[in-house]
Amino acid sequence: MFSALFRSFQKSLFFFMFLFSSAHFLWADTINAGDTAWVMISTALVFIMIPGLGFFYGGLVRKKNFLSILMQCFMALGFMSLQWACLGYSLSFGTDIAGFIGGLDFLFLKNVDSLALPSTGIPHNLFMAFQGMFAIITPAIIIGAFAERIKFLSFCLFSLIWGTLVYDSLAHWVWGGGFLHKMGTLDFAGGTVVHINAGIAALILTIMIGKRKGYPKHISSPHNLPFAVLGAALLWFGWFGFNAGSALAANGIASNAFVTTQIAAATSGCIWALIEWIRDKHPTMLGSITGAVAGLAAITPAAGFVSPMNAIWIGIGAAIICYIFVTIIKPKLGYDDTLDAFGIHGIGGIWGAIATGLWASTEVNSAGANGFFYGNPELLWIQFKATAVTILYIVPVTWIIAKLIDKTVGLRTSESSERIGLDLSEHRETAYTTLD
Amino acid sequence: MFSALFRSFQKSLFFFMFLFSSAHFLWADTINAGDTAWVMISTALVFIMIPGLGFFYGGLVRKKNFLSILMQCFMALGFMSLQWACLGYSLSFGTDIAGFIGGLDFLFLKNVDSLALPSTGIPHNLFMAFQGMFAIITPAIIIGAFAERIKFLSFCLFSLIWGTLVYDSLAHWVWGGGFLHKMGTLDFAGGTVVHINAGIAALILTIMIGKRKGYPKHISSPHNLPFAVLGAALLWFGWFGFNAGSALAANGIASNAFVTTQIAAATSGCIWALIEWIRDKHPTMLGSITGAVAGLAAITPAAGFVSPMNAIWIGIGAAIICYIFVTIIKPKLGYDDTLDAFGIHGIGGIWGAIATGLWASTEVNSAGANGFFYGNPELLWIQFKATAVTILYIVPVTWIIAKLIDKTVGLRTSESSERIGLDLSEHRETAYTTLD
Amino acid sequence: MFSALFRSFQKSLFFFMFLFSSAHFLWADTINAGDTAWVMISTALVFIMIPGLGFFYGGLVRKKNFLSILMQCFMALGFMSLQWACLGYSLSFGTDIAGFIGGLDFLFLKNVDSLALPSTGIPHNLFMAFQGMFAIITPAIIIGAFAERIKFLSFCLFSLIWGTLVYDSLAHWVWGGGFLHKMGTLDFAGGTVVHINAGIAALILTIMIGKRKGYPKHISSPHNLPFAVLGAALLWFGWFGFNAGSALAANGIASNAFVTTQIAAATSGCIWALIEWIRDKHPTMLGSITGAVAGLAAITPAAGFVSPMNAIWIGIGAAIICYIFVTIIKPKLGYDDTLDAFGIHGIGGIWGAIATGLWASTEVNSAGANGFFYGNPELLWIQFKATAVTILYIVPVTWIIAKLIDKTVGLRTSESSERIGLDLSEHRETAYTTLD
Amino acid sequence: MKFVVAIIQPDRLHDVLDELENRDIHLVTVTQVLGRGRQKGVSQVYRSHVETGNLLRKIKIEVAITDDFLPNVLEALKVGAQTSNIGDGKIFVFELDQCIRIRTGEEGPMAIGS
Amino acid sequence: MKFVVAIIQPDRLHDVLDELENRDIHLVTVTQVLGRGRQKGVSQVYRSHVETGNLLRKIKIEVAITDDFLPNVLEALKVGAQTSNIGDGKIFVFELDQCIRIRTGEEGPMAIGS
Amino acid sequence: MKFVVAIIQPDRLHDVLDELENRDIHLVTVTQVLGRGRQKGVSQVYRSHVETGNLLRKIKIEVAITDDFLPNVLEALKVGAQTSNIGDGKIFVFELDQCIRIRTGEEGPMAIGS
Ligand SMILES: Nc1ncnc2c1ncn2[C@@H]1O[C@H](COP(=O)(O)OP(=O)(O)O)[C@@H](O)[C@H]1O
Ligand SMILES: Nc1ncnc2c1ncn2[C@@H]1O[C@H](COP(=O)(O)OP(=O)(O)O)[C@@H](O)[C@H]1O
Ligand SMILES: Nc1ncnc2c1ncn2[C@@H]1O[C@H](COP(=O)(O)OP(=O)(O)O)[C@@H](O)[C@H]1O
Repeated sequence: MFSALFRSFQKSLFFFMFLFSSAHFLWADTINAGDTAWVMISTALVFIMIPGLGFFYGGLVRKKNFLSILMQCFMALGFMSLQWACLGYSLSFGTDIAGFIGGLDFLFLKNVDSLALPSTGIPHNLFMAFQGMFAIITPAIIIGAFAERIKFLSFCLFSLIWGTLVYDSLAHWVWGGGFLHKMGTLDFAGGTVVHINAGIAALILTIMIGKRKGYPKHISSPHNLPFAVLGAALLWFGWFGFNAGSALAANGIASNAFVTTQIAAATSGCIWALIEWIRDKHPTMLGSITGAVAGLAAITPAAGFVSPMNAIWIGIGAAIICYIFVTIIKPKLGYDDTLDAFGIHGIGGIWGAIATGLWASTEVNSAGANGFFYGNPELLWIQFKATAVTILYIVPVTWIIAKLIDKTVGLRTSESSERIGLDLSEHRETAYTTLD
Repeated sequence: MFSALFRSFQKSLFFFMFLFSSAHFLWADTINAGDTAWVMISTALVFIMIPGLGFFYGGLVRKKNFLSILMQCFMALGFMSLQWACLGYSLSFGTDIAGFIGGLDFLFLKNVDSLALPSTGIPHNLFMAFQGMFAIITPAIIIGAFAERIKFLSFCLFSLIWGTLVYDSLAHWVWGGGFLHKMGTLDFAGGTVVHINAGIAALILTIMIGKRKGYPKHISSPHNLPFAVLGAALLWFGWFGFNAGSALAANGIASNAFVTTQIAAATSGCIWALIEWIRDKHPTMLGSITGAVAGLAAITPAAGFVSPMNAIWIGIGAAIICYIFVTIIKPKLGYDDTLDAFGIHGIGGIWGAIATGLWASTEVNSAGANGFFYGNPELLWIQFKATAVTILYIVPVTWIIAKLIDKTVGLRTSESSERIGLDLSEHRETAYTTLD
Repeated sequence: MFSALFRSFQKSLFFFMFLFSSAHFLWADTINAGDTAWVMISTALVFIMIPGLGFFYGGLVRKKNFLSILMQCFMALGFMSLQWACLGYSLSFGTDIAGFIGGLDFLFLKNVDSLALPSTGIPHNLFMAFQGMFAIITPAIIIGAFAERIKFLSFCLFSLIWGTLVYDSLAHWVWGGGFLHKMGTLDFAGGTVVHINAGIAALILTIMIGKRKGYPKHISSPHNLPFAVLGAALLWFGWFGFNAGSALAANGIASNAFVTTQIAAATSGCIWALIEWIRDKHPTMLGSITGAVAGLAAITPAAGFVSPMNAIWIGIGAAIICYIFVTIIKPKLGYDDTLDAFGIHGIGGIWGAIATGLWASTEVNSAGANGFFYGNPELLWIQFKATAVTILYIVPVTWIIAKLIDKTVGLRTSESSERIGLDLSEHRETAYTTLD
Repeated sequence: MKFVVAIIQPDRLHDVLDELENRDIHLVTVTQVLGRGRQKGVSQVYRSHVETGNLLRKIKIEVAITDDFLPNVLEALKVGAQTSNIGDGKIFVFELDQCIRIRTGEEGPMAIGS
Repeated sequence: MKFVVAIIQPDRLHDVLDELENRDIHLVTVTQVLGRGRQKGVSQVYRSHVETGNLLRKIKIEVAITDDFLPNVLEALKVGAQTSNIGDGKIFVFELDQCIRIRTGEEGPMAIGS
Repeated sequence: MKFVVAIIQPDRLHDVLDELENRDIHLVTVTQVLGRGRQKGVSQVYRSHVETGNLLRKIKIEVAITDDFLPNVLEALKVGAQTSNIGDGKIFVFELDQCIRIRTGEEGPMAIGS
C-alpha cells in the first residue's frame, strides 16, 4: 500500500524532505487521530502475531522443543526491534540510493519524529514501529524450517544478518521507493517482502541444515494442537492489522483489505479441510488452520487491490496449491521443512503475488493498477518479474549467510542435544513439568 | 444500535438508495477515520471471540473431544464467512421485503462498496464484515448443546441451513428494517438475534440429539480449566467490540456500551462466585467465568440503552437467574445441554431483553426509548412480545432443520465414535500427545 | 500523562466545572472519534493484561495452585470494577480535597456522563473505564507475592481495602490533581501509582505471610512455561494500551509512548537473556519474559516523556537491576516473593521513576519536563522525593491492612490446604484432569 | 497375597471400578498407559505426516488382594471391561510377597484390605 | 532380589527420595498414578456436575534392590512417607527374578545397584 | 510365563518397538515415568531457583511373554535401547502367575501372545 501511496505522488518527493528540510512546510500534513488510532492498534495486532506464530509452530513440534520455538520468536522480538530502530529502518526507508537501499538518514531513529509522515495522517515514528513489526515477523516465519535442530546462537546470528541484508533490502525495493516499487510492483502488505522472502529463505535453510533425526518415520505428531489453534487464531486476528493496517489509514481501502483478508482466510481454511474430507475422508484441525494461514499469506500482497469476491479465488488457489505442495510434492522431494514455512508462506506468497497480477483492480484502489482479468496483462508480467528478481536475490544471499554461519558456529545442534531436546540442551528448561 | 439509527430516520429511506441510486448524493456521508478505526478493531475483536468460544467450550469437554469443538468453531468461521458474503448479508440487510426478509440486492456483495454506509461514518463493506462476525458466532454458540456427540457433517449442514433460515431472518427483523425493528424492539448488540436465538436452538438440539453416554454419572470434569479461562478472557475482551462496536461509531454511546459491558460482566462473575461461596462454601473458577459470560449475554441487548449503574442490576439478575437455571432446574429436567448453551445464552439473553425493557433510558441514548423504570411500561411489553415472537419462530424452524438432518445424515455419531472421542473418530487427530 | 494535561491548564479548573455547572459550556470540548476509538481499544488492551497476568503468574506456580491464581485475577476483575464504579473513581478523580484525596462528586458514577472530558476528546465515562482497568491490575500484580499460600477470602478483603485506601489515594496524588501532581512529578502511565505501589505492597505481604512450605529446596519448576509465555505476550500486547492509551488521544505523544514501550521491553528481554547467556551459558525463556516485563514496568512512567533511543537505556537498566535483585539479592535476603512481584514491578518501577527524572525531555512532550540529562537535575530530585513519599505512605498502610486481616481472618491457608493445593482446597477444582 | 494388573480400555474404567466396589474391593491404583496390541489404532494424518497410531491409550488398574479375593477381582474385571472387541485388554496376576500400610505399619493381609 | 513398589502422597516424594538417598539407595523410578483408597477426596462441583473425586493423585515409587537392602528401603519409605493421615499409602514387595543393566549388559546384583 | 519391565531412554522407544516387532513380539504396554539414576540431569535454572533435575523422563516398557520368548525380548531391548551412555536403563524380569485375555477369557500362554 505504501508503494501505492508513493505512486500517487509520481515522484519520490518524500525523501527530498530530508535533504531540503526547508521544504518541510510543504508536507506539513497533520496527524489524523482516527488513522493514528488504527495504525497504532494495527501495530499491536502485528505484534501479537509474533507470539501467535510461536504457539502455531510450537504446538506442532515435540514437547521437548516447544520452548525453543517460543524463545526464538521472543528473542527475534527483542533483537530485531533493536536492529530496526538502530539500523534497519534507515536501510529500508532512508533516502533511496540507486533504487537498491535506503540511506542512513534515519540511523538510530534520527529524524524519526512524532510529526505526521508526509502524505499520511500518522506520526512518522508510528510508521517506523508498524514497519518494525514486519521486520520482526519475517525472520520468525523462517523458524518453521529448521525447528527442532538449530543452535540458538546460529538462529540469532542468522536472523540479525539476514534481516539486515535481505529483509531490509527487499523492504526498500518494494516499499521504500526502490526499483521494484518504481517498476510498478504491487505488494499491499508484504507478499513479496515478508512471505516469499521468508519462504525462500526457509527452503534454503531447511536443505542446508538437513533432516531431523528420525525423519520422517520416527517423528511424533503435533504435541499440542490446541496451542497451534491458539496460535493460528492470534495470527488471523493480527493479520487484520497486518493487511488493513497497511493502508496506513482508517479508510475504505483499509476496510477492503480487512474484508478480503477475512474472506481469503475463511475460504482457504474451508477448502483445505474439504480436500482432506474428500481425499482422506476426514477433515482435520491442522488442515483447517494450515489452510487459513496459507490463505492469509496469499491475500497479503493483494488485500488492498482486489475485491472481496476475488479474494475467494485467491483463497481457493492458496488452499489447493499449498495443499498439493505440502502433502504431495514435499514428501516426494524428501527435504524436511519441519513446519512448512516454505510450503505455506513461500508457495502461498508466490501465488498471492501472481494473483495480485490477475485480480487487482483500480476500481478497488485507484492508487493500484488493473490486473490480467481487468484488461492489463502487463501487471501479471510485472508481478512475475518482481517475484523472480527477489528470488534471484534471496537465494544466493541467504545461502551465503547460512553457509558462513554453518562453517563458523555451526547451524545444527549436536546429536545429543537434538535427542534430549532443545529446551533442555539450549535453554535448560522444560515446557511442562510431569509431576507438580 | 443499528435499529436505533434507523429510527432516527423515521422512514427506511436507507433502502431506497439502492432503488433510486440517483438519490445517492443525498446520502453521501463521508467516511470518518475514527469511527472506521473503531469498527474495524471491533470487527477483529468479535472475530477473536470465535476461537475464544472454542477454548471456553473446549476446555470444559473431555480431552478426546477438544479438537472437535475447536474444529467446529474454526469451520463455522470458514463457511459462515462465505455464506454471509454470498447470501446471508443480503438476506439480512437487503431491501426489506414485507418486513420479513431482505432482498437480493447485496447478493455476492454486489453494491457493497467501500463508501460510507448511509447515516454512518464507516464503509459499507466494513459494516458487512462486522455483521458477518455475528453471523458466525451465533451458530458457534450452539456447539455447546451437542458437544461430544455430533457428527461433524451434520454440524456443518445444520449451521449453514440454520444460519440462513433462522439467523438471517432474525437479523433482518431486528436490525435490517424488519417488523420487529418497526415495532420498536430494542436490541443493541444482539440479545435477541444472537443469544436468545442460539440459546433456543441449543435447547432443541440438545433434546433431539439426546444425552451423552454416561451422563450424568460417568462424565469427567472439565479437562483443562485454564483453557476455558483463556476462552472466557477472549470472549470478554472481544465483547467490548461486540457491544461498543455496535454503536458503529466511536462516540459516547459506544463508550456507554463499553462501560455497561464491563460492569455487567464483572458483577455477574462476582455474584455467581458469591452464590457458590454461600451455597457450597467454595467459589469456583468455572462459576466465575460462567457468571461473567451470562452477564455479557444479558447486557448485550441493553448495552447502549442503559446506564452503567443499571448494568449492575442486569449483572446481578443474570447471575442469579442463570445460576438457578443451570444448577437447579436443568438437572431436574434431565436433558444434557452439555455446556449450557441454553442455560447461559438463552436464559441470559431473555433476561437481557426483558431488562432492556426495564432500564432503557433516552437519557443514555436519545435514539433508544424509555423503559419501565423510566415511566414507559410499553417498552417492556414490546420487548416481551419480540422475545415471544422470535421464540415462536425459532422453535419450529430449528426443529424442522434438525429433524431433516437427523433423518438423512443423522445428527449423532455412532456409539463407538463417541466412546473413542470425536477427535479421533471424526478428525483423526488427538489434541495432546502422551509421550513426546 | 493526565498529570501533564492538567499542568497545561495551570489551575485545576477541571474540578470547578462540577461546582459551577453554569461554566460548563466553557469546557464543552467535543468528542473526537479517533481519540475515543484509541482509548476504547486501549481500555480493552489493559483489560486483557489482567488474564494475561493470570497466565504469566499461573504458568509459574505448581499445577495444584494454577486456578487459584487465575481465580484471584478474575475476581479482582469483578469486585474491583464494582469498587471503582461505586467509590474508587470518585476518591481518585473527584474534586481535590487538600491535595490528598478526591471528593465524593463521582460516587456511583454520578456526573460521569458520555460527554467529553474537559481538555480531552474522549467521553468522561470512557476515562473512568480506562482508569478502572488500572485500579484492577494493581492489586492483581501483588498476587505474585503470596501465591500458593493465601486464603482466598483474605485476598479479596485485602484487595478491596488496599485498593481503596492505598491505590485510590496514590491515583489521586499523581493523576487526580493531588499534591504529587502539583509538585511536578512525572508519571506517564503508572510507574508510581501502579508498579512501585504494587511492588512495595507485595514485599510487605510476602514477608508477613512467610515462606511457602518447602521453600526453597522442595519447590518445583514452573509447571507450564508456555502459559507463562502466553501471559507475557498478552501483557506486552496490552501494555501498548496501558502506556500509549495514557496519552488519552491518538496523537504523536501516544505514538511516542507506543514506540518507547516496544523498545524498552525488547531491550530488557534481550539483555536479561544475554546476562544469563554469559553467566549460566544458557539464555532462558523465563529470563526473556521476565526481562521484558521488567522493561515494561520501567518504561511505564517514562513512556510519553522520553525518546525512543533513551528507552534503550531504560530497558538495559531494568534488565540489569532487576536481574541482580531477583537472582542475587533476593535469595540472600531469604524471603519468598514467589513470583517476584517486588523484584520486577517494585524495583523496575522505582528504576523507571528515577529514569524518567534522568531522560525526560520537553522536546518529546512539551507538557512534560526536562530531566537530568536535559539540563534539569531538579526533576530527578522531584522523582526521587515522590518515590520516597509514596513508599513512606504505602508501607505502614499496607502493613496495617494486612496485619488486621491476618489477625482476624488469617492471611495464610492451613498447612494441609497448602499441601493439597489451593485449587482443591479453596475452590474444589483442578486445573487439568489426569485421565479424560 | 496376589497383585493383579489389568490393562483395559479407557472408557471402561468407571464400570470396572463400580464392579470392584460391588464385590467389596475398594482399594485400587490407576495409571494412564499406552498399549500396542492387536487392536489397530486410527491412523492419524498431519499434513504429510502419517502416524500409524499403534500406541493406543489404555488404563492400567492395579489391585493387591488376599488370595481368596482373586476370583472376585477377576470377575469384576471381566464383567466391567469386556466389550468383546479387540483391544479389551489383559489381566496379569503376580505373587505378592509383602504388603505394608505406611500409615500404621501394619503388614500382610491386615494391610492389604480396606 | 526384591522389587519394592510404594504408593505415596504426592507431596511426600521429595522426603522419600531424600530418605532413600540417606540410606544409599539412589536408583528409583517414579510414576504418576491415581489411587482409590479409604481417603475420601474433595468432591468437586462443576456447575451442576458433582465429581466425587475418589481417584486421588498419588505417586508410585519403584525400587529394585538386593535382599539385604530391603529393610533400609522399607524404613526410608516409612520415615519419608508417613504423616499418619489416611491416604499415606502402601508398600508392596515382589520377588525379582532377574535384573539387567542395558548399558553394560551386567546382570543380577551387579546390575541392580548404583 | 515372564513379565519383563524395562526402563529406557525416551528417544529409544521407537527402536525398541521395532526390534520387538522384528522378533515377533507385538504386545506391549508403555508408561511415561521419571527415573533417578546415575545419569545426572541438566540442572535447570528458573530465575533464582535451581532445579537439580535428577528426575529424568524415562519410558517404561512392559511385556508379558511365555518363557521361551524371554531371550528374544531381552535381546530386542538391548539392541534397541543400548547407546552405551549412562542412563540407558534397566531390565527387570518377574515370574508371571497368570494371564487372562479379557475379550475371550482365554488364560495362560494362549492369552499372552498376539
Ligand atoms: N503380552 C502383553 N504384554 C504387555 N501388554 C500387553 C500384552 N498383551 C496385551 N497387552 C496390553 O493390552 C492391550 C490390549 O491388547 P489387544 O491385543 O489390543 O487386545 P485383545 O487382548 O482384546 O486382543 C494392549 O494395548 C497392551 O497394552
Ligand atoms: N490393595 C491395594 N491395591 C492397590 N492399591 C492400593 C491398595 N491399597 C492401597 N492402595 C493405594 O494406596 C493409596 C492409599 O490408600 P488409602 O487407603 O487411601 O490410605 P491408607 O493406606 O493410609 O488407609 C490408595 O489411594 C491406592 O492408590
Ligand atoms: N534399582 C533400580 N530401581 C528402580 N529403577 C531403577 C533402578 N536402577 C535403574 N533404574 C531406572 O533406570 C534408569 C536408568 O538408570 P541409570 O543409572 O541412569 O543408567 P545406567 O543403568 O545406564 O547406569 C533410572 O533413571 C531409573 O529410572
